[in-house]
Amino acid sequence: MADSPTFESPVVRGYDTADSGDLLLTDASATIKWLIRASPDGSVADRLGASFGSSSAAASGATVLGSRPGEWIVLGTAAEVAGAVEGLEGLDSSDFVSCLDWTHGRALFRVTGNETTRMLEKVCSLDWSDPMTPDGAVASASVAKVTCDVARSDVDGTPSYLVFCDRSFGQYLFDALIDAGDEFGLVVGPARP
Amino acid sequence: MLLVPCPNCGPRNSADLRYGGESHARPDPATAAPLQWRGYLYLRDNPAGWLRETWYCRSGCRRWFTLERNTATNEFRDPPQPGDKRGTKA
Amino acid sequence: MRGIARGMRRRPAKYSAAALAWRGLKGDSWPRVWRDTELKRSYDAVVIGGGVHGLATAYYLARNHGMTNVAVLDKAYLGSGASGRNTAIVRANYLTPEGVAFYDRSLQLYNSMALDLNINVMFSERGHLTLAHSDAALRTMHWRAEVNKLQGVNSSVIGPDEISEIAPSLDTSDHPRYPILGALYHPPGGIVRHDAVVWGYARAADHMGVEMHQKTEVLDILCEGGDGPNGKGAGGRVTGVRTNRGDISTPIVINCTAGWAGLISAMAGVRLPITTHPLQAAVTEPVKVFLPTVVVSGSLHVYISQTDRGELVFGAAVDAVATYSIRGSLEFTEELAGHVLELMPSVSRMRLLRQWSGLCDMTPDYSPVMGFTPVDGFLVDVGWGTYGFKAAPVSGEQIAEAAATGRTPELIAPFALSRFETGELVGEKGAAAVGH
Amino acid sequence: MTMSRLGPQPTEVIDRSTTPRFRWNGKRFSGFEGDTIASALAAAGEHVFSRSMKYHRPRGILTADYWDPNLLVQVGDDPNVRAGHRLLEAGMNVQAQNVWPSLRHDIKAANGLVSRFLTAGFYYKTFMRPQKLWPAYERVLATFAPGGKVDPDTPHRYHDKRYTHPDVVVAGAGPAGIEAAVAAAAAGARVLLVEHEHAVGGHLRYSSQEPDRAALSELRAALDASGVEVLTDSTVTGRYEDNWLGIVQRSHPIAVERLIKARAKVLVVAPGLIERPYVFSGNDRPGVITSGAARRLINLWGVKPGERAVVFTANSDGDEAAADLDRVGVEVAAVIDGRDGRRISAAQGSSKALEAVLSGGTRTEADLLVVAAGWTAPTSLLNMSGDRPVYDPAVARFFPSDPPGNVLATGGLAGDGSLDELRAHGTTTGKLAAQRAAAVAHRYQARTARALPVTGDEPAWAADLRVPLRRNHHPELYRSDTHGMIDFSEDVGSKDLVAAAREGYDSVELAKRYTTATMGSAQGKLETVNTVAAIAEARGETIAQVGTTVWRPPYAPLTLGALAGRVFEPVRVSSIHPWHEANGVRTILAGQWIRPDHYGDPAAEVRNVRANVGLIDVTPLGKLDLRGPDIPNLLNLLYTNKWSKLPVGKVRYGMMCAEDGVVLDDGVTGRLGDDHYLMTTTSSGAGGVWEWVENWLQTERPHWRVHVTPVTTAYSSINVAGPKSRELVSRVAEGVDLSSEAFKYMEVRTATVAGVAGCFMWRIGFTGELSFELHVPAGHGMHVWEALMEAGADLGVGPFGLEGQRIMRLEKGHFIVGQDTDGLTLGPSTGLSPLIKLDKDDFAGMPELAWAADRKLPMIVAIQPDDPNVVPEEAAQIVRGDTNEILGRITSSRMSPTLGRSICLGQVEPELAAGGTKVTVLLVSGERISATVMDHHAHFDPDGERLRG
Repeated sequence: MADSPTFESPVVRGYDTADSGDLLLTDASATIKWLIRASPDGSVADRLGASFGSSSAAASGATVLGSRPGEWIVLGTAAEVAGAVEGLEGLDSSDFVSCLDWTHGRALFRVTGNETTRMLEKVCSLDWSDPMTPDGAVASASVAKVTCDVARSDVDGTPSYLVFCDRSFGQYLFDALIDAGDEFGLVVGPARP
Repeated sequence: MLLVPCPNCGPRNSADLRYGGESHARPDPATAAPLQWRGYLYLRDNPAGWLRETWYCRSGCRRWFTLERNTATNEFRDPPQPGDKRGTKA
Repeated sequence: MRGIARGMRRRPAKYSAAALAWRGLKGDSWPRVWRDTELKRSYDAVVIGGGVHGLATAYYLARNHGMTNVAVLDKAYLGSGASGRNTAIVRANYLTPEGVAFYDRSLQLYNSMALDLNINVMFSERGHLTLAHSDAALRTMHWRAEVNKLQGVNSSVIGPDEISEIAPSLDTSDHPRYPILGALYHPPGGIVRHDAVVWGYARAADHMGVEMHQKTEVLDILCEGGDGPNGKGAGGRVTGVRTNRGDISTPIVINCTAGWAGLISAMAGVRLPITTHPLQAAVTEPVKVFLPTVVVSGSLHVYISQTDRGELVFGAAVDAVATYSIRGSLEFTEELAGHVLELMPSVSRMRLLRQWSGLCDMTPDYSPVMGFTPVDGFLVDVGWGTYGFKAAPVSGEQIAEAAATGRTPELIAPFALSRFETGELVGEKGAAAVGH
Repeated sequence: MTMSRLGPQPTEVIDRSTTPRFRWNGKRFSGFEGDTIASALAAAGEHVFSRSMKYHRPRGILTADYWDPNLLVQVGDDPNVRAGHRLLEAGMNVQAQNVWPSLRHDIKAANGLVSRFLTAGFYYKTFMRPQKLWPAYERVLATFAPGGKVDPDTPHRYHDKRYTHPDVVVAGAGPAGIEAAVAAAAAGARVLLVEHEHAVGGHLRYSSQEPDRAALSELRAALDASGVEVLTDSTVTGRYEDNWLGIVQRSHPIAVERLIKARAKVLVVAPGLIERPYVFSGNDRPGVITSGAARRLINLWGVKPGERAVVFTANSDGDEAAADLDRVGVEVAAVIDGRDGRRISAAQGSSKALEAVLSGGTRTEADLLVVAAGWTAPTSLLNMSGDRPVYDPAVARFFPSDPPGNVLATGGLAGDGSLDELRAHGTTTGKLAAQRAAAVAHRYQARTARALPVTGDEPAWAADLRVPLRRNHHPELYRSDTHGMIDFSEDVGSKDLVAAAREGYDSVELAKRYTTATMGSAQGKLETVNTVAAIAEARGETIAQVGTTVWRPPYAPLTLGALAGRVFEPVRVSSIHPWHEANGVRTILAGQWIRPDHYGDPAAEVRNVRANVGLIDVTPLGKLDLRGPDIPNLLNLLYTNKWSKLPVGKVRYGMMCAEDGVVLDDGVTGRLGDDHYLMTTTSSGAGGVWEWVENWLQTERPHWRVHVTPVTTAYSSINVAGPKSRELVSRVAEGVDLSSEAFKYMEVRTATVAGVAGCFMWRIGFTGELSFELHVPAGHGMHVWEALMEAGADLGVGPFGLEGQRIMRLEKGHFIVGQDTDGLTLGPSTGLSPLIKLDKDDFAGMPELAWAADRKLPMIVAIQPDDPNVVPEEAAQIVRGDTNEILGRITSSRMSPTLGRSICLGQVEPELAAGGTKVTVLLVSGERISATVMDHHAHFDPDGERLRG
């Protein structure tokens, strides 16, 4: 029997990394991610808090993203996500609910820095201005021609975005973002969940 | 690039959506006569004016919905609001 | 030649080098290419649409069937629609036997057109390459080549080395995202000066007595006896057309429009399996001629040719969204440029000069709708999608025969409207997503 | 004409301390920093820059800006560069285009002698016979193609495009445009100001008048303080639906050209006016220039345009040109005032010694003829917005009529007036633009789920209360009493247009097509109105009656490289891809997937699977996770067969048809739990089936409770196939009984594999062997693959790729949707009629399939050539005997390593479908061979004993 396996990221190429930079791209694919489905206005929706297009913090510490009408992505550590997802399926018998561990299905990257918007407007047609995409905003859109979920989650006042894509596009998208960020001095940070 | 008023996401570039074409009712397959069924499959009103049509918000909310568009000007009629019942196919 | 003798109304001003020199020396001007006449109240047949299809139909009605009391009506000017907006590629390398036979006849007519019509239509038989970027595409190329060969049409599948020899500017290395694995090579394909075809048919038809009426818009088709309102619809017959210049009585109305085929047919109470989509095209600034052949890539949705003037002419697949609006789109030019550079990186500094679009009537099986309809006297020659120009001569010839004889010629029998009632569609859909 | 460099001018834009060196037609030249190529050459005394297209007449500076049709040159590998606009750079290698053998001695100029025969459209009337010679004629004509050369080694140096969402985009930074931008920004709008020229200021830049210079400094200061984003040397190339704008940024620091795509809430169109050439005999001779050219040469680049000038003026620009000429020491020999009804009739003589002839016959010698005959309103962006500009004969130009509310015109396009009036109009336009943009922004924000909540109601749509600019009278000066050039780049004269109109090409569009007028580099910016005027004259109508033509995008040409930008072509790989790459894989592109095709010897891979055990990475197999109580209903609707009674732990094959009965997709679906299924689709069909399922669920059956999630790459899928597959899987799997009694063919189990929990596996058999398809959480796919390879080393385990799988499926006679079927293949043609259950209530395509049951359809059959060594090509046709009648075709074919013979699938007419039928296959070589239709699809192990083992 082989050793107990560790999570393999879809980003397999090696990069020179730095811990910080004006524009920092990190691979967070190992983050635990669940996909929740329920009625957009039922009790599950109430408990999750985030409506479509916005995000919220669960009591467990997990982040809840209102990714589509009646769909949420819950992410965090295993314990945080478990705490947030726990009991959702039995919460309301009239609400049709399903919970699915999507950790392995989605690559997740984080880009942070004041130039993030200028970098993203090279690869995505969304309006990234503050009124249209404020901190906490969640949207789905084509990024470098890959359909992604994007969430703005600023870090200490610095613009920062989470970008999710289908795992198989992970390597392609990571490289596309590096290319787009090059003119702004993008630095690859160490992978972290 | 058309700006399509997705009832869920708001105005989106048409490249983010899939065009589903003229919306038309599906006959009852148990009773449909060949002419009726093939009318459903092939014949279209194709008006030069207001058209009810379906769209799929492929890169956004992943919902199919019906909109009205003027095929002569590409203007969308009275874009529906989130929760508007016209956002579902009739 | 029987039609000419009967139909001739006036002596044409013959075009030739000698005539050109003579008039040049004398400083004489040329006579009008077609007359400007009053619209009569009655014709033996009315053709709606003054594009290549309508004009060819009128020409063959007069030439082959002696029907010269014919009016061609156009709401704008001759050739203002798809005839003047297409990329003028002709070929016969279709997928189905019925398609091949039909387009091969069209190619023959193009070949002899300059002499038939006494106008240089500049048919440039420069060959036509359809590139394959995947095994599946290559399989379809082989399929087309085999069907073509059986019909006596010159087509074969060639490999990257041979492609390189024919068109050195194509990147046949294995670097691109869409490597060129092979191509269907069709030497008889080429390009034609589309406007000359329009003017040539108009001029020749005019010489035989056919009348061309520009700025004459059809507002309604007059019918009697049909099962719909105002005598329209199945079981009825045509009695005339209403135009912005008054009513005309006629027993035969032929709908030769593109972009408006559904609307015109609806005037007779006939519903068609058509949706209308724009087809966009663009042209670059001229550079010295370097591309000797027509290049098409189905997977990349692009076709490219270089005119004798040095411009690259580009086209693509129809826009997905059905519309009657023909303002071009930016995304069309972006995708086009990306795909062209995938095939020919060296043209990256050429500049796009102009883009335009025309309307295409798309059918479910990428094949036209031709012939009789449930309304007696109302014929259609419509649903030409993106391949109407290359079919114009044969369509005109065949639909004229149908109108004049009352019988469906064998060559167009597969394209009858009734196939959408029986469900027996034509199989061009597989190969024709970008059919240029 | 002899041009030379003047002393420093107060308005000049050149830096005389920097002198870049460059080459022109091989000779060394130098200019100043800030010069255009043309100004540097003019200052050096060059006066012929190109030869005309047809007659190869010498051409000099006409307008000295971007639109100058005579100043197209080749710069290195860059063809058709606008020398009137492109700034000089050190080391440039500039060459004249369209000359042979050289600019000075052009042999084709002899064409000018026979010009009376080469009238517009002459080529339609000749070269018809002998027909065989047309290709030769064509080659000769092609040598007349104008333009530069493409260097075959030019690379595509890409640069990402940029999207932007400003409130207001102002196209044109003249005084009105700048004021509009500043006012809109002051009102709180995000503004993007786009200027075609290298600096803002419009016509003020080349005005030597003190008030103009003061105004320019004031405008620049206001702009600098405004927060407006300014792009110079950039052009709004097109206005598309809903104010989607294309903007090309030419002098970008890291790209040759960059495309910006802006969704503007309001577009302000302020391009100013373009000076129009006047049509008279000899108007294309070097030395005949527009008044704007004279003023630009003098004031921007300090170039003295000649020594002795005649000025024909009908407006203040011409008057100013005369003043500028006089100021810098050009002798103004005569000023002919067009406002008094006087006309210039001809320019004669050589380029060194022109002679201006007045309509009365008076002659004046000069080396420069400066013409100010009026303007063309470049209404392109308005046309693209749907506006139909209207001609005003009193002002001799077109004006906007009724553009949409989110497009506003200002500046010269909107009218005349003093500088202060123009600026004031700009200011009110900017305010109006900001107000309307705020309303649009409010609407967008209110309807966008992710946006900040809006406060208050949507602002009312601000009414247009701008005081219209007044219009100054201007004489209608198009053609003098002689004929001259109308389209300089196409060599089309007024005579050609009149002749074309007489011949019947008498509408603008027909005449344009026939003569090619307006089809050249400036796309009508200089030529359109003169063209319309010539046709109107020939028809005896007014310009307003003839109308104008539609201006099409782009406003200015842009490179294909800029339009293409970085071409995003996403590719997908499985988690196991690095292993494949490390182990000698040959990949194949399948849609977006990069997949292993084989590892060197596909036949050996097949033999190993049949003898031992092989692994194939089938991750791209489409996978949909289905949850909910209504799944059986959904499956019954999607598939042709029945699904109500599938027990937990079982897997079933299904075929999907579209509503027209044509085969759409196929695959297996397994029931993992009570309300939990996994559906698989073909790899290429994965995306389409997902949308198809969602469409049914959302629009036709919205009350059904089913959640669909695409999980294609959430799992790495590994098919373990071969007689030793059970042994191999048993070595790594825990928590599952793999015995043939406990885990049967077409069943599914969950298991822990190589320590990875949450895997599931099913027993299916596309290869025809005993096989276990493992679906492993993708973050552990590589681990499990390596564990299998390691555990199976003694069993002879090896990888196999798509090619091996294709061979084995063909040996088993499994059809592939899209290869063995086509766009017209109805369900029953696959031979799977027993799986089409017409007694169900409903399923996609049911009526067509019911009617098809009575029709004679082409059938998919297995075929074996009688000569086992001949493999007919895929696409080889099946024909009737020696005839060319097509009865079918080979859709798949391979040499079978297992059977040692060729095997095929094909589609044949129903009359040939019975087993044992002899058919004739026409090979690509032309040879006809005999082949036999088989009793069943499987060439190998038709009873399926191996896979059930």
